[in-house]
Amino acid sequence: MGFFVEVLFGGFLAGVLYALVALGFVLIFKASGVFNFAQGAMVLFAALSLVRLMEWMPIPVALLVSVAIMIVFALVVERLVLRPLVNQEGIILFMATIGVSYFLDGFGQTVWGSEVYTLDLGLPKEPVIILESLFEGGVLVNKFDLVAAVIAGVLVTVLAIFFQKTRIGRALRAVADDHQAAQSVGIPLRDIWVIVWSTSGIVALVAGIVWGSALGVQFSISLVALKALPVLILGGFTSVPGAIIGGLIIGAGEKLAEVYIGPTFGGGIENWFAYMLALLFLLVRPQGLFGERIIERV
Amino acid sequence: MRKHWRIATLGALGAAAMMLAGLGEAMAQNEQFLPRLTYRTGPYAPNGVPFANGYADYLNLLNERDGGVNGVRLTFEECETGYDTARGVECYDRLKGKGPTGAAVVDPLSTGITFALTEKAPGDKIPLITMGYGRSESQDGSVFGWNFPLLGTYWAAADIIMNYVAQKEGGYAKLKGKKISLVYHDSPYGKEPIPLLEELAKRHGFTFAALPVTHPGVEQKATWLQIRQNRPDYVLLWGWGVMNSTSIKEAAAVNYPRNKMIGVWWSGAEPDVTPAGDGSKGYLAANLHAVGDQFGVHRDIYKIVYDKGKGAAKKEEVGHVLYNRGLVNAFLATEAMRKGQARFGNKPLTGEQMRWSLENLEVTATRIKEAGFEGLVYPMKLSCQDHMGSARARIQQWDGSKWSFVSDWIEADRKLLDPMVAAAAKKYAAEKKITPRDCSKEM
Amino acid sequence: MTSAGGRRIGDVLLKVEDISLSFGGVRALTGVSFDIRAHEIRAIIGPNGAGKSSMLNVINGFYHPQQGKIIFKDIARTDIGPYDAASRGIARTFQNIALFRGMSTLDNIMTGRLLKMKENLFWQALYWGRAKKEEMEHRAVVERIIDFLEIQSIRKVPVGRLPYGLQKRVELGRALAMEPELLLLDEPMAGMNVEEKEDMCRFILDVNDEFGTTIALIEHDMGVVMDISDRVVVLDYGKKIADGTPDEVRGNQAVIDAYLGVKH
Amino acid sequence: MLYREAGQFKTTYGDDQAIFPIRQDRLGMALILLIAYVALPLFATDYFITSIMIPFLIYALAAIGLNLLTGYCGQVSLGTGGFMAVGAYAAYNFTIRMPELNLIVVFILAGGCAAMVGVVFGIPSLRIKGFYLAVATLAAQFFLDWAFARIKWFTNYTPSGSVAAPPLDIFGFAINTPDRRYFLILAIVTVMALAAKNLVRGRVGRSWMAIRDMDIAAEIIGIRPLRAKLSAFAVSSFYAGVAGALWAFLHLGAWEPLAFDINRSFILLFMVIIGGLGSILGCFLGAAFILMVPLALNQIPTALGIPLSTAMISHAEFMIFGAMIVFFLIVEPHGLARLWALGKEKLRLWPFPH
Repeated sequence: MGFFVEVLFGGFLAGVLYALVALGFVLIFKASGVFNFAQGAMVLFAALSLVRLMEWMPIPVALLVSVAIMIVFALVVERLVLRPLVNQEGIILFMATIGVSYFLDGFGQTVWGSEVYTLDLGLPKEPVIILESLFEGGVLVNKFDLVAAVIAGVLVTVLAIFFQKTRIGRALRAVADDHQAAQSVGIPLRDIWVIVWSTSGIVALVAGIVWGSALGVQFSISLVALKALPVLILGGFTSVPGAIIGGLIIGAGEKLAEVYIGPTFGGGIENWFAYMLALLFLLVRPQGLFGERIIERV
Repeated sequence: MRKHWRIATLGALGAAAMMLAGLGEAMAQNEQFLPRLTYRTGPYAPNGVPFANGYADYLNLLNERDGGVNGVRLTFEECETGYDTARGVECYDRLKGKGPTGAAVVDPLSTGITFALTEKAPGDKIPLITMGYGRSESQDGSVFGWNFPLLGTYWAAADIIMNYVAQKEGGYAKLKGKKISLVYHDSPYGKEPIPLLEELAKRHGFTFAALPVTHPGVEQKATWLQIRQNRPDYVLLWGWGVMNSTSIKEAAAVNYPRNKMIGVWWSGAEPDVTPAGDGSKGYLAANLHAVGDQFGVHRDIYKIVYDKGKGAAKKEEVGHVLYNRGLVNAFLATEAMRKGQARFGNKPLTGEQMRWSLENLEVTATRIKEAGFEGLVYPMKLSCQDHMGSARARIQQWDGSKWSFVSDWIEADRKLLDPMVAAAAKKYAAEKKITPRDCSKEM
Repeated sequence: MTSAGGRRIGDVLLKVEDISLSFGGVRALTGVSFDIRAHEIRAIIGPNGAGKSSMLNVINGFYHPQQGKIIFKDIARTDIGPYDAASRGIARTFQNIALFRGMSTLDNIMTGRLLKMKENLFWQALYWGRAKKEEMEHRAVVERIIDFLEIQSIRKVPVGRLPYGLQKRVELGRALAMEPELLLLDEPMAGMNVEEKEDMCRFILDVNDEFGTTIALIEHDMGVVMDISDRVVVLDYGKKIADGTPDEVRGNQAVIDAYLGVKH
Repeated sequence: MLYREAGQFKTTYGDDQAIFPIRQDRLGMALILLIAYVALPLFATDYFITSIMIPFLIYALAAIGLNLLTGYCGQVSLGTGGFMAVGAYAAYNFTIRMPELNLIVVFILAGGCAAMVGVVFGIPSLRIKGFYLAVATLAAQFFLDWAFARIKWFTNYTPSGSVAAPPLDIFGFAINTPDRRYFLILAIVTVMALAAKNLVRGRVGRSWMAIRDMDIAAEIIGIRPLRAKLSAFAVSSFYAGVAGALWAFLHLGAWEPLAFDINRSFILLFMVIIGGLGSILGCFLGAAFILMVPLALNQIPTALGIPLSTAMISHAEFMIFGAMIVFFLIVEPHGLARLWALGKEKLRLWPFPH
């Protein structure tokens, strides 16, 4: 039992990391209807920027400069990719973001280098045993994962406040519902795109810090985007809580499957298991857990 | 519409430039061309880069210091494979015809590329050096006439590591009832040691479990949770690139003792342990050669290559594990050239001559000392039948800042390996309809 | 019954009985019943949001009504898919043109023949013998429709590049290519200028006349409706409020109220 | 002045429906075939044949498969690599378990297996669309990758999981030199490209395009979406499967699941986008483009005397692919094929554009 809880915990905490990436997707999709495949590349790029800048300047300055870089990136994407493709079908924009993702991977490694960079912000790493009174041997969790969970929680809260309480946030929500209505709020669509891509760039930076601290900052971070996709399908493309809960379900589901079912099949099933889980779910509920229902009209 | 035309023009210009490039090939000279299949990008770059640098530095050293090998200059061209098989095959095809005699020897530097080139090399008559990797049965030179898994295959590696485990436990008899787990990169590379470990498990009565990690290996939480549950006595690590450091971090996260983890020689380099920081302390790994820059060859490299600003690596990375592996690999390849030149004359060798050279290569202790590799490598001798030459490694331990050896040279049990190699080679020969050479008649 | 053109109006071809349809909580149609006779031109009119398009969607199987039945050619059904409706001879055009924008005029109209083409994938891939012969036969039919609609010059033009009026015409062509027994036209003349409207009226009357196709159409231009239709059914807020000849409907007080927006 | 269609009249619908209705195009095509079948084998180097022409043709074939699905039927797939793997492993198993089978039959059966798997993974396309479907096809990619790595039967219990093609022959004629492999591939690609062109200009192609352009309208004119989509998945996967078998048997010789990983799927999607969605010619142009970029990056700077580092080349390749994708989606969504067509149109009117 203790072990089951441990796996479950491990899964939840892995899920939190997926959710951090998925959040960036959701933000952009919500406000612009763009399925941003480049989110993973943005995580890598942000983390690379930060870790290399830290070699030159104090950490807080490096953080600020990284944020600035992500905002510049948002401006460039809006100007060079989104604006010319406005009113195109979603699938075209999706493919365009695959292009952006490739470009950014190449660009980031050209500018910042392609080695493994250790990102040490002093996050704790040692494991701790909790709930010893409840289960024999207790449940082992990693302080680092807990910190990651806290960061994710803070990020979601900040985003929720941003969406609910600020004028820009309300405008963003309006855009999600209706582009016309957004115009009447008085914020041009272009600015909204820049804001939302910047926000998601900052979310990518946070995800990059967490992932980079865990794995080292290197190319593979870009591939976490692939982990976030089933989370999105499960949680719905437009829901911030969906990304979190979807992340938890996918994280826990794949770890439990790997540990309990995996050995029967020779292991290594978690990669596709997450997708299959999401796919089965999709067949039952195409809009995801919290997504908005799609009604077809002629 | 103007825009479209400009694109077309650019394309035409590009095509023209490429044709020119083909014509501008260097004319035949007294040069030995070495194709270099490397990967400096992608998830495995951190391990590919130091290896490529070590190799390049040694070739440059020979050129700068001795004017090449017996007056034959060494030229080489790197081709980025990104650890991708199709790319590797393209690189091979692109470079195999370069230089006055074509490529005389190729190091594929990836098990997948090795498998693909194993099918091509016999037709092109180019030997493949797969030092410490490649397919284990290719040790059998009578079937795999063009493969040279120098210094050790993965079966040898698995046997050496288990030998070390047995030593620590106090003999093979003590392995009975023990639990050994293998965490492996889910590719031919990672799967190679499994048959041998299964065989050993059968012989010595330990329980063996193999846990795959999917490429590129950043997702290992579930794997290590299983290890935490099963608490194996030892964990063997068969990872590459980012997978290694992730494994060590995850081991730290589930509190699995690092000094019970033993990596293969591709899982024991600086980029594997440094990212985990203190978490790597005590981690063990096999190594085919020594670590550090205190050897004669390094002194020359510093003096002749780096002081002239021609070094490929950062100076502080000279002497790292994979850098030294590149050195050793280049050393063995050029030693084979010397052997060949002694017979065929001091001129560039062809692939066929190079094969003869490799099959008759003997790297003696004297020669090792002369070349400045004393203490770095163990002497070896190849033959027509035995393409491995030597199967020895030492176990090293990471103390948080450097590697130090915790065992003497351990030799793989050839009596165990050879029959398995012979059987596997026979199966391959049957599948590919190859008639094995009779090595007793070869000279 | 005969009409002005002297066409033979036949028996009831389609009958809808007591159709109710709602989306979530919103009622689109409530207990609507009427019939369409063979060879007649039947108009469905009503103010915006009256449920006219929903009615057409029910008839051709795109929406599934919660209640009621549809009797087409003496076979009753409540729940069929658009494919079945199409294969039994119901074709339609759409209010917001639903052409295949990436395809040429010719290909668009050829899609109308798909149901009648039978050759399998293998022969198609060879494009030889039977498949080629079949293709040529259907091409000939489509060319006749192209001639009829006078759109020869735009045969190879992707429809996305055509002006609105021509797109409407191509869409009619595609529906005609299906050789339907019942043709549903959803606002065929919306957004057209007078000249284009006249052309379209002529085509509708000609189709009805030459091929004997039964037509049900939704139209806002009352002049057109009164001119070309044999009978008119009026919907308002999802309910039928009148049904009869153009003259009868014109004088109906409920209809006048509905159009003038009198409170219920 | 040479490119004119004046004086060429079409007298039957058949002539009008022909693939190359203009005589000059027919001549051009004949010339290309002549070069491909005669000139290249005679004059090209082995490197050109094995490292450029063979992968080019196989990529083009796989791209045709993907284009039928994505460009013609509008279903984006990121699982092409997986379907290629099905073809490769099916072909391997047919040859080692039934060595008497003719190689051509093996390739057809391999394609057939891939088609069946494609249909299974195409089933969700009925309920989900657009990028949801794209993500669903990733499930196929990951699952198939895993299956071929893990299920030992597929690899005939080879310990390393890497398998090698046995010696190949057709009717006793050994396929063992670059030229012979090239001829076999060229013949297969010629036949299959022609078949694809036939499919897309007939009934099946129209029903796919109808689904792509507006699936609801398609249904209302009597196209069964499930059947149209699944047939697209089947045909597309058949092409991918044959391409996979060719890739494994005639290009790599020995392979592992990693040879058909997700990068392969992405690269194929790029070929289709850059070459032109909904164009068979575009598949060839796209494949050529994607294949040439890394080679050009490698050779042009070297020839100009400013060699780039390997890392730089590889990063530049990523950047160029990415930038080209965005560029083509913005400027010309129909890709290189459309640029080609525009060029021809211009030539037709030249020198009097009005």
